[in-house]
Amino acid sequence: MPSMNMVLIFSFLLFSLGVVGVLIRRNALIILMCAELMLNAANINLIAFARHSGTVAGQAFALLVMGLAAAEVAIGLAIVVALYRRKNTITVDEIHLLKG
Amino acid sequence: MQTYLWLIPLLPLLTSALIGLLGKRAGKPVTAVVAVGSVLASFALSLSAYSLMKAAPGFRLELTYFEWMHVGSLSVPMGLVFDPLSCAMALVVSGIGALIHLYSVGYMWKDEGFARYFAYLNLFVFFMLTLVLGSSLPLLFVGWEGVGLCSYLLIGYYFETDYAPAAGLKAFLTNRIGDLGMVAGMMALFAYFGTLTMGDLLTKAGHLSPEVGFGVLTFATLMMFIGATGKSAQLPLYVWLPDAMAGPTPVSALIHAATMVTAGILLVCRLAPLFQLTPITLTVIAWVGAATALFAATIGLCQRDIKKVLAYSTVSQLGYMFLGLGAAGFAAGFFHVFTHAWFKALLFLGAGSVIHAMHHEQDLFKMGGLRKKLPITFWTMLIGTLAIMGFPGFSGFFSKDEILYLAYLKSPVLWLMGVIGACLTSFYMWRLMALAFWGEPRDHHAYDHAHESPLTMTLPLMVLAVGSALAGWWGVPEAFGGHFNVGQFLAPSLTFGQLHGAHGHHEGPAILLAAISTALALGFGAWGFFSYRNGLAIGEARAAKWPTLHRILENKYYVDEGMERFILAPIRWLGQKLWRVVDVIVIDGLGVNLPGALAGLSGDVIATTQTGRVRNYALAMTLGALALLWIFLK
Amino acid sequence: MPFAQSLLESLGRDLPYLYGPLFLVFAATLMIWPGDLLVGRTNKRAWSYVAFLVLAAGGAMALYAPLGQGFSGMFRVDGLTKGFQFLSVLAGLITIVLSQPQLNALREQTVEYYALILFSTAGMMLLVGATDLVSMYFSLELMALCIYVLVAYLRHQERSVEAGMKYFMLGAFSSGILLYGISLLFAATGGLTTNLAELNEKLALATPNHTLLVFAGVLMVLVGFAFKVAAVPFHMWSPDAYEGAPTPITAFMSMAPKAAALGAFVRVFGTGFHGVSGEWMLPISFLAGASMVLGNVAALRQQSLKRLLAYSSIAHVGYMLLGVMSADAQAGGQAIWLYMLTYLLMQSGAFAILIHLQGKGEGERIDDFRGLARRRPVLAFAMLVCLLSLAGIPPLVGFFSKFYLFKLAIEQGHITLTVLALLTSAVAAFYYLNVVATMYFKEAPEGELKPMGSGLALILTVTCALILVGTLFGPKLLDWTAKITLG
Amino acid sequence: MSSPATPFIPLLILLLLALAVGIGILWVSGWLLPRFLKPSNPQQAKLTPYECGVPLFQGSARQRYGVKFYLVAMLFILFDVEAAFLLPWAVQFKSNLATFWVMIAFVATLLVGYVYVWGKGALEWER
Repeated sequence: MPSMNMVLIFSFLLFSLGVVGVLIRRNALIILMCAELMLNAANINLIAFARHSGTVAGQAFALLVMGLAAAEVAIGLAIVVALYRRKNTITVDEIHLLKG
Repeated sequence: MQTYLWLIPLLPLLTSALIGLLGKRAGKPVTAVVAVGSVLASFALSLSAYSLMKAAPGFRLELTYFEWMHVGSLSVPMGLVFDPLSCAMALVVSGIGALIHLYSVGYMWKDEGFARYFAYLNLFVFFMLTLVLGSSLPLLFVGWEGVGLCSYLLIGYYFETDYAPAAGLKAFLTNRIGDLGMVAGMMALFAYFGTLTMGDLLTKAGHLSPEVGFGVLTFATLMMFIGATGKSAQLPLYVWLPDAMAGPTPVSALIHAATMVTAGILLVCRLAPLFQLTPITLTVIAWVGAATALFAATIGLCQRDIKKVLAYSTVSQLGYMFLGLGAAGFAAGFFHVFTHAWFKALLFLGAGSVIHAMHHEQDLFKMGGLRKKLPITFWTMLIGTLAIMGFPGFSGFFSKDEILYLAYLKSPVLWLMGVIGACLTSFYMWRLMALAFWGEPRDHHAYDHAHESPLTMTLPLMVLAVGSALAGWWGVPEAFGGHFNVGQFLAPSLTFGQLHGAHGHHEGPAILLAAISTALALGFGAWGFFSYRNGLAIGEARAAKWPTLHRILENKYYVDEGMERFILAPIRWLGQKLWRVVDVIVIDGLGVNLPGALAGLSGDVIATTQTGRVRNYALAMTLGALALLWIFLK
Repeated sequence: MPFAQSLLESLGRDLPYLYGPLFLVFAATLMIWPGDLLVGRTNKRAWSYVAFLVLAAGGAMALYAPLGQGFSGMFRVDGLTKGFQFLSVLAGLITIVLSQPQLNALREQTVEYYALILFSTAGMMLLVGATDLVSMYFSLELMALCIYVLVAYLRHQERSVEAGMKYFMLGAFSSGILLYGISLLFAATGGLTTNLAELNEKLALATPNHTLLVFAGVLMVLVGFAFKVAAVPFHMWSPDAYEGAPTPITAFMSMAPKAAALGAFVRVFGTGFHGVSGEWMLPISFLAGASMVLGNVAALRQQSLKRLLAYSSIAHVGYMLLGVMSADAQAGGQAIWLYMLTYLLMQSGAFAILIHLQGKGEGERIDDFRGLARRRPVLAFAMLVCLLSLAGIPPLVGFFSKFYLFKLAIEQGHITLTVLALLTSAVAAFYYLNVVATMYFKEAPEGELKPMGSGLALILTVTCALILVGTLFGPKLLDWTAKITLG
Repeated sequence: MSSPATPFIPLLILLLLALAVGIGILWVSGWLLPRFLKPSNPQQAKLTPYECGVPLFQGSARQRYGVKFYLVAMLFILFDVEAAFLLPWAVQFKSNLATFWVMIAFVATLLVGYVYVWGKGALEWER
């Protein structure tokens, strides 16, 4: 099933993009977006393979993941906003009060 | 009566809790009465336990109260065992413990933390009795750890000083190393026998023949011995005991001379049938014991602190005990535990009395001429000295002679080491006596204010002196026409149904050996006495003659400095540097500047992992995941 | 209408399994709105009582829930579920009590705080019963999302917000990895199932060219769990989050989510990936070993007690991973449950004292314990008991549970790791004793200590008593463990 | 004429026509007519792009948005994504009460959240 391999490769690329984005970006918002990208990579797998097997469970799962991703983003944004109000920056490298 | 035996260990625990909670409110007299009374009651109960044990079949009384742990195939009962060995030891612990409690009342009377002290001390007695009487290895281990904890608390008792807490920590941590051996040994024994109850273990061991070569049993017993070296201050884990003298003197007498430090010997005796099966372990024990006996004795020669002399003497005497055990003379080893408990407790309490009189002056070089000021202390300590040097008829004579004789049978070299150690012991003890009690007072101010201690302190001294003089007659060796009653008494515990390994007690020139070692010891004692009787001049001249040797001995072979330099400092260094490693390697190295990081690595291997930067954490996670993947693919 | 009927029927059949968590969710929702409208601004602490009662009631409902499986194999109530639900609820209850001194002092009592604890506990209760990767993932997120917010709860304090940000960022990252792993496993089954039991059959049959897929999936799920329980090298969030979070939430984090995540860990790996245990055994053993070593070594140098406890909890997780490695959900679950129960006792005792000494949230350095033995002998003794038990010194319960866990590991043949665990637990004695030494052997600073509130005192008394006498009831405890975790 | 594209041909014609009309109007009104009608009197204000009457925004477009935008965005995402659940439900809905009430419960939960947010004043712009 070459097409399924293509799906896996595509989703893996998307996932890697997310991982690399989290690792190299300094802006908290963009890190957040990249984390969402990772979730979406998983969603692609879920949907494609659900379609492949002809069941809907995977699709429902993906739908739920989208809802969850929204919740996650909302909380993330809230924390980032709180952080911005305290520290006046959302560059994560400038935030290292706690360490050791 | 049998139903009340559990009170033996529990009474001290109960009173410890009471004193800890209410001691301050109740006041010192009440505290003192409760503390001493509870240990006396334990002593009385131990006596009744003794008579019950004598009546029991096979001289063994095993009481199981309930099941403590039941894990898979391992079942550990919560119970006490009374046999000759444990009864004798329980009597020593509670008897000498009661005397030292009484002494402490006088010694600590003016101390602010009177109640705290007795709470700890009674807790110690509880754990020690648990260790002695516990019917299974895990229960013994509870006592083992507990006495370690109490020792830690009591060493650090004077926490206003810098060194006392540090010494306490040192003791506890050194012991933890030994405990690891103990746990490993326990696990090996469990794997081999499927039980950790003393009775079952020894019964099963009784059906085995001695192990040839290095097998599981040898491993297990060796591990147990490592545990014993920690608690009983043998090479190389002895370092904590001299420092432990930072605690109050009665504590040194009770814990670090008479009882706790002999727990290692007790452990080996408890498992004697097992150790019988492992000749390799016995040989190791004998050599470690002999080496410790000799090594510690040499250090004792040049110490100025009266308690340090006694501490090294304790290490050395513990070495003798192990030497005896290693020579398969379990009874002889325990006999020395017994006699040593008397005379070393006496010597420590005597030293405490001197220190008390001299207003907490511990330096021998500042004493002198105290004979007339402290007559009772002087005479009792004299008896203690005669006992430890092995003066014929006093207790140390019989027990030490038995050990040396058995060592000779094992190897003449061991005997020689033991004899040299005995000579040195005699020398430094007489040096101590001469410096403290003879000659001119070297610190007139302290001398003028010196006074004999109160009755609560001198009474225990006198009782202990009588014991030190006479305790040896319990086990007059056969060579001197006795029957070595100790051996016969302990036989049920030590052989546990095994055929008693034929002792072959009439071989060799027993009397001749005893004569040689005694004569040498007397000679060295006289040398030590006359060198220092008139002050420090001769000693100083000798030190000037061999400056290097003197410096080495005075500095205890630089062991502490060496430990600090070669073991502790590297560990600390590693701990600090480890911090930086991941940062430099992982973050800067791979991410930013590999060459720069490599250069930094050589100088400063490690920086902090915990940089506080969230991206570094994510990177570490990613690399961790990749590492896991790599582990799999490999 | 057959569909509607079957829906209603299955709901009626399955809902009782979820009464506990559902009750928490609905009660918490009602507390926020409209409940909060009824309570005046100055009386918000009333919510602590309500939340306590609600949580206790929810816990009781879960405890008395019928045994069985429902929601198309998504959720299962068995002994393991109830056991870990009990731990989570207990931790939640303790946290509510522990929260009072600081929230009152800082005037930060709000209904949201308690509602978030309830939501998060509901997530944990669902998590430990989840028998499907889907339900597992969502309950995990419900639990985690609430805790992110709780960590950043003191939004006027820089370090609280920073801790929340770090925990959230890394949490989102790990959750992405976890979900991707789940999707890979889903793909490996050909898009058929995420149910643990079916997964176990399917994965074992996976064709060779699927091995990488299976392994990558398992590995990523492993990473997700390792993050949640803070195992090295996925631990880095925990010291910072522990230090920055409000102290009661630190206590909460070190107990409840850890217990729930470990319970799920055991279930997922013990039942779902049981067939491929050969593949994950080695990685977990590395995680376990690394956690023991790094956790204990790093704790040696800490000045802040909160950080020290964070690192030590990493080490404790290392020990508990030995239980996960038993690859047997039942035996491993029992050992971990017992360990976690005792750990919970010791942690809550230690945190009760820490919170009492902290007052408004300052003063968590080990130095602040100087001379506590002089100023408050009873408190110092209680701390001593907790710390020694954490160090695993007999005869305290900490020793007992450790012994049980290590014995299991030895029986399973993990000798090397057990030896490492023994060695590192000796190291642990160093830093616990350092605190003891500070309390007992250092001069006390000036100033009076205020008396302890009755809530904290109650928790402290009960935990210390249990720690002290726990081993006496060793067999009882084990019977109990078996009874609870076997159902 | 049986190509599958047949039904789309009228659409294509319509598209082309629309394009032609659009381009035509622009050409006529923007280029052809002004050549004859407008007075040529260029000014600064006249040459700037028209922005609904507010003064022209001259700064960099890369600067940060105010925090309030994020707040609204956050809430928007939360309530918006729930539509993803409503849609499949609506498509599958076959007028039975059971599924209806399930969805009502879902929406009611959302509603509580909405009321909570409203009550907290998170929807006020100026605060």
